[in-house]
Amino acid sequence: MAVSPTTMAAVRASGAVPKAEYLLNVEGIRKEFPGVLALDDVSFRLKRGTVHALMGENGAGKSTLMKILAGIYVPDQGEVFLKGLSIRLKSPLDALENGIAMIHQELNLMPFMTVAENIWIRREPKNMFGFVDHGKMFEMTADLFNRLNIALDPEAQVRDLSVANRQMVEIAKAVSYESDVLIMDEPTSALTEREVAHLFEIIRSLRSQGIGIVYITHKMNELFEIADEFSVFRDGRYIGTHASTDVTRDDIIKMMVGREITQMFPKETVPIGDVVLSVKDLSLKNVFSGVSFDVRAGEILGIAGLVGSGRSNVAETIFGVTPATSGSIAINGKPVAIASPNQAIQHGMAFITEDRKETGCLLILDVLENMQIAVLQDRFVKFGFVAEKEISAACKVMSEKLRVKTPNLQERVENLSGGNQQKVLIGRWLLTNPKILILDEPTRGIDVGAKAEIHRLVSELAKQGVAVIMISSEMPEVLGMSDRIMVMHEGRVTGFLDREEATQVKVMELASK
Amino acid sequence: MTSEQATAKAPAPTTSKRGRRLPPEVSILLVLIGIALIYEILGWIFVGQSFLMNQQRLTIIILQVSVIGIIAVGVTQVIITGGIDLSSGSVVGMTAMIAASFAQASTWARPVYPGLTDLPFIVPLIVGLGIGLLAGVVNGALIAQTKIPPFIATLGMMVSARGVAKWYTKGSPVSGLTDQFNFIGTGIWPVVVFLVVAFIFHIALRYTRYGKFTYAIGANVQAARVSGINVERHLIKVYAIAGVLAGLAGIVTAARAQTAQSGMGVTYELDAIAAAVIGGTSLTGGVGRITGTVIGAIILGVMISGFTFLRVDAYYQEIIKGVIIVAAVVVDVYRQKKRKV
Amino acid sequence: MTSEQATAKAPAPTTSKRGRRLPPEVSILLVLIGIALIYEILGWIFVGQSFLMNQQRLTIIILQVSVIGIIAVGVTQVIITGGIDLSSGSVVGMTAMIAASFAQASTWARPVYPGLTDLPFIVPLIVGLGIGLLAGVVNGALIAQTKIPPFIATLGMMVSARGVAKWYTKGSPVSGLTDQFNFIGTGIWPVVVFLVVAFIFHIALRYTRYGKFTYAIGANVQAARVSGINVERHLIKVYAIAGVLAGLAGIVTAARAQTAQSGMGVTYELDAIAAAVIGGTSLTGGVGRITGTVIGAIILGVMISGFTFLRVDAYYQEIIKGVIIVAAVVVDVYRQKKRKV
Amino acid sequence: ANIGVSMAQFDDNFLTVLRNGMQDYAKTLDGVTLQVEDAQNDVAKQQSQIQNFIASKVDAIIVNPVDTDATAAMSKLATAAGIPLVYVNREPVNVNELPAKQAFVASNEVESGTLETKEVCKLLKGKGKIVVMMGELSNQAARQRTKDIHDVIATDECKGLTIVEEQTANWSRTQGADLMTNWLSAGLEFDAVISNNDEMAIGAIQALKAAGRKMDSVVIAGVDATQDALAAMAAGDLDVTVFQNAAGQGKGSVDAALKLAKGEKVEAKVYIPFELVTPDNLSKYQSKN
Ligand SMILES: Nc1ncnc2c1ncn2[C@@H]1O[C@H](COP(=O)(O)OP(=O)(O)OP(=O)(O)O)[C@@H](O)[C@H]1O
Ligand SMILES: Nc1ncnc2c1ncn2[C@@H]1O[C@H](COP(=O)(O)OP(=O)(O)OP(=O)(O)O)[C@@H](O)[C@H]1O
Ligand SMILES: [Mg+2]
Ligand SMILES: [Mg+2]
Repeated sequence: MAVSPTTMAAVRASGAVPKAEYLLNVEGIRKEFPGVLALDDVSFRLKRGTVHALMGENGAGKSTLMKILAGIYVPDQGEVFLKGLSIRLKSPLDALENGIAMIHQELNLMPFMTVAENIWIRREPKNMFGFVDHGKMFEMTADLFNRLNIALDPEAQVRDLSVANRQMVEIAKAVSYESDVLIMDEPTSALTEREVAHLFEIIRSLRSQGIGIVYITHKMNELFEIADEFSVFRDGRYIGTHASTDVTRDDIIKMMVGREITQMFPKETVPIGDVVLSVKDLSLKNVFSGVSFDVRAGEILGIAGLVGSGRSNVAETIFGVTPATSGSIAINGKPVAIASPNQAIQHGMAFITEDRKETGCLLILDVLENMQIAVLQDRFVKFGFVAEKEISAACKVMSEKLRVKTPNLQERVENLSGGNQQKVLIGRWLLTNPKILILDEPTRGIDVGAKAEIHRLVSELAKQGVAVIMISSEMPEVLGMSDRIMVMHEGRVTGFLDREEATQVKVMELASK
Repeated sequence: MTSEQATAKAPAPTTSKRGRRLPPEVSILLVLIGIALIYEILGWIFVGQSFLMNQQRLTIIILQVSVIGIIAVGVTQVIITGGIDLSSGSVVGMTAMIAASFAQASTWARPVYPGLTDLPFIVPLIVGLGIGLLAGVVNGALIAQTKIPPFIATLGMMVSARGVAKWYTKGSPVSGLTDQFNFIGTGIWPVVVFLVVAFIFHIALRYTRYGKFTYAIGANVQAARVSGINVERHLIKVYAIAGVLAGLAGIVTAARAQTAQSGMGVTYELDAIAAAVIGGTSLTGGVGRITGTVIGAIILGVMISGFTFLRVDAYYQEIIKGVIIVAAVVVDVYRQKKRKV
Repeated sequence: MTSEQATAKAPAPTTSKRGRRLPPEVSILLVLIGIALIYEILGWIFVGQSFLMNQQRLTIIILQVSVIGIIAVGVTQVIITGGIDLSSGSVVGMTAMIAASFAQASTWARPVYPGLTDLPFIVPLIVGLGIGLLAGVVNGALIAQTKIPPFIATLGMMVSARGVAKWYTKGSPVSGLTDQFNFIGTGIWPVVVFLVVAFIFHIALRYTRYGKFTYAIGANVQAARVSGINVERHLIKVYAIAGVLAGLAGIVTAARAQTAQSGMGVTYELDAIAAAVIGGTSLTGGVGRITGTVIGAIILGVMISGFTFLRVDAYYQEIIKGVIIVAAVVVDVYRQKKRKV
Repeated sequence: ANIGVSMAQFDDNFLTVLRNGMQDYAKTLDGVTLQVEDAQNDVAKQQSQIQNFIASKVDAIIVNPVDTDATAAMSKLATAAGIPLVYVNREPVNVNELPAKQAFVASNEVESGTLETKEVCKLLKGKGKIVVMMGELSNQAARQRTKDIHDVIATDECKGLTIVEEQTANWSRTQGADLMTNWLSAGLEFDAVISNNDEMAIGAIQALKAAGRKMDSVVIAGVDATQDALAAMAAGDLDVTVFQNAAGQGKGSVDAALKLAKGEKVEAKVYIPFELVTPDNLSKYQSKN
């Protein structure tokens, strides 16, 4: 017999929480989407006061399971037990009232509302007349931020925040529910090391209060640092659960992908050619200024920095998304004016943006349409007609090369898992055979196997003489892949490091200078 | 690993340096003042009269858009949720007809319900608001439950409600209304009703949960849903309110004309939407304020009065009206953009 | 290195058993067939006649919506980009008036341009398409360059173009058109024009770069821009096409009526949008097909003919029309959803 | 003098002739300017226009009422402002209790449909099936003319007429043609088409011709005597229409307004009769309207 969510919520509110071995467990869950069996007879158990990591390749079904727990999807089969009692969660409200809060993989904020309004939506404090008490709400937010050591203005509008700061708002919001179970679906994919460390402080303190935390990540080091236990999923199936102290990194990878991956960052040393892209004194008013650097053929220039240091803005400006207010760009020695992405593409550039939902995916269109859209600018088109056969074949090859997990090329991209969406975008730009490739957080949300594959591809392109700019907040990635690292801080370049001299400490020094 | 960095003091909030934004109405208020001043100057040049220093004109400016304004208050809320309401003009016609049929005086030769004449004002009022509510709930329920686009649901209602208005008396007007009923349409009462309605919903949008939910749904319906908001129920509420306000507008229209006609309110929905959008409400949802809508409605009123004042040829009035609607929004968009960068 | 592992088998595609999805038009085609069959059955019961087995009726069904259909082909493309075009009905009126004024016969007593009578058909054709193009380009340029919402830009054009139509001859109709001009409006020529236009843009949307870009912009305009699409230029193209088609529709309307009147095309924009949306085009952009729109237009035509066929009282027709528009979309949304899950 | 004019509708062929008649006449007068507004068939808009005229202190107001039931409120507004008011073309509901300084120049709408239907009755020799095309259902003239048809066939001479179908084509020629085609496809049989206006009648003619029906086998009747209608009558297609002296009404209303503005007395009611137009007296009307 399943307990109704309202009954459970009432029990929870009364404080009479039933004792049970597991805070939360699910048994035999099955969830099918049209064409995809996302979860097949999956079980999962979460103990009180632990951090339980969920691991698995892109599309393994992690987010789907968590969305079931958050009341967004209803499973086709199987049961959810909350504190030992079987329960049917029919809406997000059911989950929240029963003490399950979730930080979603994709940001879910209201851009035109303030930080405080976003956090307390539906739970706004009221004054004696029944009106929303904004003063109290800002106070509550300030308190919450104090407690979590987050420095954000509660009255700021969310649309003015960087992606990282938005992520921090999401985290604060989830914590504010004071739930028993806190699900975090790749919370660190948009964060740099400093915020990650900060987040871990928060997690530890929550854990010590007896809260159970489900933590999804593709970053191996995070697993060892924060998780007590971990479970591995593969292709919608449950593989196993272990204590994180028991295993090595390679063991986990083997469990995840069903094979061994030996080298994580296969950067090959290749001969470096002439300067391809030269940026001089580039500035964008009020955002960054005086940015100068060269990138050579075959070179990978990493750009490191803290969140909000202006790395993404530099990339957007070079690509013509937000044209520079001053400074110059030269390609192969010739000065060029780039006022739009269209022109940038004509100069052989490609740009994989950091926010795949906002500026990347055509969510409601299919994989094929997403992949082909950039290359149609100059290839695969005759007399205005698209060469369907050729382009499909090219996209098919590319998607196989990138191991995109999709039933077919006609699948809508919004139905793909986050990591697979990222792969589709990478495919979109690789098809254009760029001379200059700009990557902004290219492996965000990508699983280890695919990450290695993308790194191999980038390295391969460099070998063919492509000039690569790679912005990354993942220190091992920058250090492992770059020939040279440019470090930025608050809109200025604070220094360059060669591959040999670069270490984490040196980068961090420059990044906070 | 990296946790030793966690002690690094949190960076100062980056936003403060930008300061608070000016409320967006300021920009549109400037547009209004600009238009009024242009008329004032042209008035002295071409007509030798003041446009603004004329009590009668200031009244009629608002009076003639008060019905549009009442609707626009509801439509603004619908648009903030990311929806649209095309039915309001027709609902005005439908409620005007039905409400008026319960407001006929016994002195009138052909009452619709001969047995029901000289009823107190409360009867047609309740009937009118009820009819509006019904239309709004149907709109909202269709949109929330069947997930059809608001454009279609309210387009259907637009067509059907107009049909009901014509069918109700087979097209005949409903006249001979009681003085009690007509009272609400006399003098500046329509203006009072408009401003009271605007004030109530200004407060509701800014200071109540109802308002927060409305903005949240429009800004990001997915986020609203995962935050536990019952989106369906809330949408029904918002459309119901828009319906009730359209019903109220119908009553005021009939009272003003002292008759109800099945063609009443045709294309009012477009004027109401224009008022909202000129006032800064975004058709993509999540953004908008009642104060802006009130100013938007007044801009429309100033425009109409100004045409007559300057004796603009009627043939040119429409052409210019279209240009002004576009120009007002262009100026507003441009000003907002400039302030942002 | 990891690449040697790339052979690891891809996840078992559980999809193959379902195969490719049915194109979405199938669902709306079923709605059309459903409505037609209902009429057929009701016909036998109440009128004792077949609804469908009647050559004349099958013609008029499409004929009466061919003008709406021509507009709807353009409107569909606009909606796919995530925009809307409210001006098409007024552009029909404006082009009808202006084109017709270049198509008057010398036998007519009061031509608009006494010096310009009995011109070959090509002259009014080019004039009409040119006027439509102009209106479309203005719409597109406003939307692309000033970033005002399409709803407002085209609402302004709707008001202004109607004003131009009335102003052009001070409201008088333009009659006495040449036989050459009227020819395009006789017999099933309007149907032919409609279907040819539909075919051309069906191909353009599905198989050309123009089409791919149109969908991409509607799906995510920012991503489209970053992918190198010149969004501004493309939007102008799309609105220009919609304008030209509205111009063409104006010519056909005038030729059909053998006269042009300033009120021509009023509310056609709503019927065109309804046809597009009933046919599966999504008002949020990125989704839609011309085949669907054609079916949507035919549904409207079937509905009108069916009313007359079943002798539905004029007063009920509108009420029912609203219900059918909504019902058609509800059924379609429901069927699509069911197929998906 | 400065006269404000509020017309019910600009895109109506008949009212356009009336409006142009008014304006042409005003041009011949010294110092008379007309400010003509389009009420777009909206009672409230018309009322606002009157109020705007009052605010602009015009010398007189001419109203072509959208809804003749709404004139009481308008009369009150004008009286309060002390500005003369003239109703034109449509008879106001308060015609018998018009205040001082108000008048009306109108035709009796009852006549148009009656003249039209009686002539059809005569042509059919009092026996036959008719179809009726109605104007916009919310429009008063449409309702009145349709009612006239019913009234006439209720009389003894025309008892033999039966209405087999009655639908709206919204005053429009194309909708008239579509409606006729739909009727024909349903196999409807009839001897006459009585239309609320000429436009729909012409549409019906076009559809009938396209279907190959002989035009002398069916009687077609409209109202308005527009240029197109007279041309259709000359071609032998249209059998009956009704002329209303639009220009005359326009001129009369301007005269009345000017006199009232000067403080002179005018007759409170001026009726300008409808006139039946048939092929016999066609030539008399071809230069008018
Ligand atoms: N709404 C949906 N409709 C159809 N298929 C879906 C839907 N949501 C998820 N899927 C599919 O279900 C599978 C599991 O997706 P899920 O998002 O749970 O993966 P994940 O493990 O979270 O991956 P990632 O690490 O990339 O986030 C994928 O194959 C995905 O394509
Ligand atoms: N649209 C915007 N409006 C206002 N401020 C913005 C906007 N976009 C970026 N910023 C600000 O510009 C600064 C630089 O942001 P940018 O995204 O380039 O940094 P980044 O180093 O790439 O960091 P991240 O990891 O967050 O992407 C940040 O302070 C950010 O808040
Ligand atoms: Mg996921
Ligand atoms: Mg960045």
